[in-house]
Amino acid sequence: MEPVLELKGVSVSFPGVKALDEVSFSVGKGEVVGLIGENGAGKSTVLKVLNGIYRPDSGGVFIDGAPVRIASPRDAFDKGIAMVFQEQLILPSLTVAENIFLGREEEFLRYGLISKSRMNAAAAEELRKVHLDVHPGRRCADLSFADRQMVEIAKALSLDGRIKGDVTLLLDEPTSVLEKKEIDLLFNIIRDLKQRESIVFISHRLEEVLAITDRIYVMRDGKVVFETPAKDATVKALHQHMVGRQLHHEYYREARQAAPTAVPAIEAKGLALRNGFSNVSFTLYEGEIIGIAGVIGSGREDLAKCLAGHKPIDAGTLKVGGKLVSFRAAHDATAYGIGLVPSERKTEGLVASFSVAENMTLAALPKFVSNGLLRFGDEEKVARDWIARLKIKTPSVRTMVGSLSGGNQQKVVLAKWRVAGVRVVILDHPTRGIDVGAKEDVYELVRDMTAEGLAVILLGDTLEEVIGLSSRILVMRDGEIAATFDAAPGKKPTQVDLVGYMV
Amino acid sequence: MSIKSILSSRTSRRSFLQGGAGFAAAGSLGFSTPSPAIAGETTWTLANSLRSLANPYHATFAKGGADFAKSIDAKYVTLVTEGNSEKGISDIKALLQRTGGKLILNVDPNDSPDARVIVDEVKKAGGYVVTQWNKPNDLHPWDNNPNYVAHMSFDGVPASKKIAQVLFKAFGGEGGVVAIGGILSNVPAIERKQGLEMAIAESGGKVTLLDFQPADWNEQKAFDATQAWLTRFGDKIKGVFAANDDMGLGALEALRQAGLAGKVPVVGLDGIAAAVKAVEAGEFAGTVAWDPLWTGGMGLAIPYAVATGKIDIAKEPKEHREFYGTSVIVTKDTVAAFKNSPEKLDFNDLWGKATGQIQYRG
Amino acid sequence: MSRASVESIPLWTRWRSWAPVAVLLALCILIRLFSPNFLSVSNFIGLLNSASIPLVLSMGATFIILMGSIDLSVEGVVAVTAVLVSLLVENDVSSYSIGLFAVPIAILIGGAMGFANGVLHVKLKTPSFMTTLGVGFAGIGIATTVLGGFTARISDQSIRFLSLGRVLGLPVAAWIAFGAVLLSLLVQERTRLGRWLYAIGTDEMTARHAGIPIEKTRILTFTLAGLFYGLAGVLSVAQFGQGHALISQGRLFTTVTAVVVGGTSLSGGVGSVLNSVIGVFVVTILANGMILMGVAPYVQQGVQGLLIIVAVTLALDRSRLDVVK
Amino acid sequence: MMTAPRERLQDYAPLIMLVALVFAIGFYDRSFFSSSNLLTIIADTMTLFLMASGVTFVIMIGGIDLSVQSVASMSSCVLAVGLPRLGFAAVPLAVLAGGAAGSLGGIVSTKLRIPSFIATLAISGVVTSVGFWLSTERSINISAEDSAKSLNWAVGQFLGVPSEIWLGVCFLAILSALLDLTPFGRLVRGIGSQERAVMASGIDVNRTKIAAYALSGTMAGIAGVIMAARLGSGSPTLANEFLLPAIACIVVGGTAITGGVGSIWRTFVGALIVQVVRIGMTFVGVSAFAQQIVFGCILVAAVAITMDRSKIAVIK
Repeated sequence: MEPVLELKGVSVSFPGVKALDEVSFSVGKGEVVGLIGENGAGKSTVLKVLNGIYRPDSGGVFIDGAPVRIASPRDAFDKGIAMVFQEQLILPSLTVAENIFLGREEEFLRYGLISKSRMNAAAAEELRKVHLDVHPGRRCADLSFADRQMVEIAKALSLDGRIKGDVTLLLDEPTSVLEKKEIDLLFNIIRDLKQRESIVFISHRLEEVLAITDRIYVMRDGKVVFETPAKDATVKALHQHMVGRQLHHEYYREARQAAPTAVPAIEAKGLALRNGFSNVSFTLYEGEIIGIAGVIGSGREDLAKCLAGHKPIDAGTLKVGGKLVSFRAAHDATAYGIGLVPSERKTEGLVASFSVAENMTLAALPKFVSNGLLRFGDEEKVARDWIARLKIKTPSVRTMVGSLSGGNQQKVVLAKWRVAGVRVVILDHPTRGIDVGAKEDVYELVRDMTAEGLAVILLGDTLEEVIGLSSRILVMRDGEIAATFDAAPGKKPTQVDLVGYMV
Repeated sequence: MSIKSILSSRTSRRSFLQGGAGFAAAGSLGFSTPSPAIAGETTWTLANSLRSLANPYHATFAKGGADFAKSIDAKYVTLVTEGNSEKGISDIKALLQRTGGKLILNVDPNDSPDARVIVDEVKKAGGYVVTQWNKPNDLHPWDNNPNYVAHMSFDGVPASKKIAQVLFKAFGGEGGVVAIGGILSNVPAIERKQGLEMAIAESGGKVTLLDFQPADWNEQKAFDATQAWLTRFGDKIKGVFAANDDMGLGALEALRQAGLAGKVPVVGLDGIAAAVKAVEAGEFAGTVAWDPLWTGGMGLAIPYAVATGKIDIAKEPKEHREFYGTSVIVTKDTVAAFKNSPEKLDFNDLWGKATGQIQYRG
Repeated sequence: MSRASVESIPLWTRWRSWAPVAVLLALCILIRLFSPNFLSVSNFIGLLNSASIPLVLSMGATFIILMGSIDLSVEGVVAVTAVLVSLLVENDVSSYSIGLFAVPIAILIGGAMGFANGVLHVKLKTPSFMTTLGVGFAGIGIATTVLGGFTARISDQSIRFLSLGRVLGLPVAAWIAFGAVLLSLLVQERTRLGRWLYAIGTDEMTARHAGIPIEKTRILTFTLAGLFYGLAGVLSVAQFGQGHALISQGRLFTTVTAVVVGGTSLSGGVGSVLNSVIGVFVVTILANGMILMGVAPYVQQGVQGLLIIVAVTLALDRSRLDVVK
Repeated sequence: MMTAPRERLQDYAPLIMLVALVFAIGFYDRSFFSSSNLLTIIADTMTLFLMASGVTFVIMIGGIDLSVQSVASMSSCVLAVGLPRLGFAAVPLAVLAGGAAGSLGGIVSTKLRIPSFIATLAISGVVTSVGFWLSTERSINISAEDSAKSLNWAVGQFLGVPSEIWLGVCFLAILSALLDLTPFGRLVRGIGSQERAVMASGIDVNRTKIAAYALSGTMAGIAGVIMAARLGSGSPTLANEFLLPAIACIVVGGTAITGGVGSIWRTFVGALIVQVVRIGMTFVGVSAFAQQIVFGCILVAAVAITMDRSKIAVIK
């Protein structure tokens, strides 16, 4: 079939690095194409080219066979290239409708004034496409994360019929913030979108890619290294092409899953948070990993935040290392050796403008102070140790952390808590938006921590991850613990077992 | 005047931007333009230093200085403190530096403490200085011969007492008044409040002070205060006393809003043009004219006479070293006369308008 | 999906958005307790007189602050436009006498200075804080130079009418301010400029990606603000019957305070011109109350400071801005 | 990498600007170059610098402190009132009073979660009242002997250099060390650029913030004391019209008003730039009418030149 959108021999290079090397790929009408590869493989560069942020040094972009020059994200949008980004571009202070048509209000202008009624009507139209039943006049600040994701997609779809020519939808990690149920919904949407739009689906979750796409491109080191019809592909094969090496026999290092000790690290009795969760009780032992499964709104995010002191609990008792505690702020929790690896890595995990070393020591500054002054020597030394131990890829300890890849940033976050010497680590989507290679490293590190007797609470990125890593699993629903599973090596529950209690 | 200033602002702005642009430009500028003021030059530079040219009193003050400078065609500069003591002082230092001490300075210090520092600096550089209005009570010209030539002031206390009594008379000498003061800690503000209080005391209980509010010399604040008073006291207000004309005019406009302009008399001090007009219109009961033209000019003429050896200041009596100027009470009756006799200054009659040695009250 | 969180939030915010009004009422009751005639008609009219100019100023300032910027040029712009008006209408300094035609001219000049703010800020990439500070200084300087430090007293009754006139018993200035508020509301809610400056204030990068012309919007917003300041300049002349360089001394901080007390966030994106209306009245009534209640002069600033803190504590919707700067 | 040298040049932009200005004026009027004149200018800049140096910390955490000028005035009153009774003890007392006022602003801003702009503005009102109350609404002379006894350290000379300069340089060194070498300084930078991340790292952000405001107040207090020493009196309006120039110094030095990026030496140079421009106008003979216009234009030009935009995403 004739391609709607096409890249031909596109190369992009920056001082010192060749980001894209002769990349070619095409999307046919009504086709769902998967684009996979580790971070740094060049996926995001491809997106930036399609979004007009980078210009190709050679080669070009073709729409319906004709070469096009894309000046800006808006220009790309107008040319029918609609992107849904990993980090949301929804403005909380604007309404759903205003977000969907932001910058494109012309069609609703009457005598220079925006007709809200017409705008809302049009927005409702788009929301129907994504089966989202919220009022278009509601401010996005009041929407859940998943709902906003849907608004993003609705915004992209709003192109359909508003431009001449076809629409190509680029979904960058659309599922990383969604729960199983929502992912299924999204997939259904994608399936009936296929009738009209063409779709590029970018994800780390190979199963999903296999499930939803027709054709798959694998990128590595700025090149397209493999192309295959989805039906002939397997996770294993794809993975090999991505990392260029054999897939580890057992991905989640089950062999290293230690039997939990008898020493309780955290004892929770009847914890509750107003319209968050209620009556949550469990005991976490040193060297143990408790995984918490649940859909958004199940209260597990709130629970994690409370345990880390970000929100104070309204009821119940919490013991850490046998001592009764009440947390008012994060620093209360860290004082008792609890550290949170937040899901919003960029805003909460790291200070982007700080160097790797500065971030690593941020939670443990007093350790590097003698008579009031920082000991930069020690700081660098410790940083180097952890860079080596966690295999962090960085030019130097003084490199701005913001310039590292997602995986390496996440490792820095982990290192921060290790340097601080915490006893309990709460992992909130620790592998969100990082690539397979880095994921494996993270799992390795998690096992290292438990081996050293640290206790871990895990809000997994996927059910599979939760099952794979945890030694015990709490399933939460509507703010309560719906079920508890033992997940000793070999006797792991299946996803089906858990989902039954989740919804 | 304004044209000239605009021109000079142009050239100087250009030179600064070039300066910012870097050496070459700055250098070429340096050589292209002949340096106007050379350290250690022989002729005297005259300067008035005052708060800001944005108010009529000081604008006239500056004009007086310019007039005298023209009469002897000497170089004349106006310095403004913008209400910032440090700026005022460092500007003066800079000018002393630039003129190599050949400076005759007539300064209305931003705050009384500044006077001491300024006098010391001028002494060090060998210039001559006259101070106006503000100075510490223990700082005296005769202790700093010959450089500290004189301190001139207007006696705020009797003046404001007199004008207050004009106000009382305007509403029949019986009833309540509201008073608007300047910045609480300013010397003139304190004196003028004192004068008012004396007048009230002398009225023997006939006149009562309903309320006193500082409006920081600010027209707007005076306006709002007066409006609030009209609510609070209503027709109990028989008259409004303002410590200067700007505030008085603010109060007047508030009265006008309530249709009371001309019905409730207002008085102020300083004698700015707008206030004099208001007196003519019968909306102001009166104001006190300080004659800033004279202070601005004579504050330079006297030290110039000293610098050029016309007089030996050390031999002058104290009432020629610390003295009050003549303040004119402008009322409906005197306003015509006041306007028709435009102040022509005789710069040779140095102390003609001096009215006695300054008194220090506890 | 996650109904709980969706439904609970709006209730909270709706309650919150009324807090400034509640504070205003509380303040009125407090003052009423000490001063019976606070609620008298004459005082009400007095308050409208005092509030009309701050209202017009705050309309402009609100848009700037919603955009996440700040405008310190208020006093400078008002000074220039006021001096201009006073010279163009019948006055005792210049010979011009074009009456009400001076109004549009002054407003346009205000807009021009706002435009200068915007262009310098955007093109030189200097923070609005500094740009507007500089333009403000320049403005005062220009106003001083033009009048040579003196005051132009106006005798043009058509201009005076803007402040002294009464329509339906209310000061014309109040009606003008009311009109300015309606206009601002229209701009905020129903024009692209209005929505775009919200977008920029919330997240400039996203706005940029959506194809919003950032620079144009910023410049337009500063220009819009300038227009309001210009109008305020006219009203100042109308109120005082004269124009001079210091006519708006002290307006800057009261304006910004009013906007923030109203509940508009200095970090941008959160707030509304209606909040500022409340804010202006809180600040105006506070000053008015100080005198009505007969608070000792030298503690007034202190008391006002404390009450401002209380007011903001109660009124400001901090549920959304988790980081306070 | 390509841009590295440019950025390094950018680091020195304020310094280059200052030198350029000095030469521009110097060439116009040689007497400007005389060592005594230059020393005087630097000495006169120090009070402004000291005031601005404290505010720099507050701006670094992304806040702003509008109370410094009232705080400085208040401290001058504390000093003037205290000297006769307490002797030298009045000096630390005055400085402490400043620190207390500053931390009060910090507490209000952080604990009550009020934007610092308003919090410090409100506190400055309170502080002003205190000043008026202390001084009984007058400016209070400091007697020559009191001054000689307790304040000569602030006004005298040392090795032929005015002691204000020594003080300024000392604080430049101390505060720079505080900002660059101590955990406090690091947290200040971190909070300025990403408060939530610092918070999530288990740091008591409020404590650091309040400390920054306290520091700002303390420096204002010191500035107030030195001002009082120089002018031989304290007054509740002594430091009027100091606030905006102080903030101007910081921004002209190239510190980002949005926080996270900046340094004390930049403020030091910024203060000198502001002072040189002001004095320069007197030297070049700019008419008093035009001075504010010129000053405004140069402020904008200076920031345009000196600001380091490399670390700032959007300029608000």
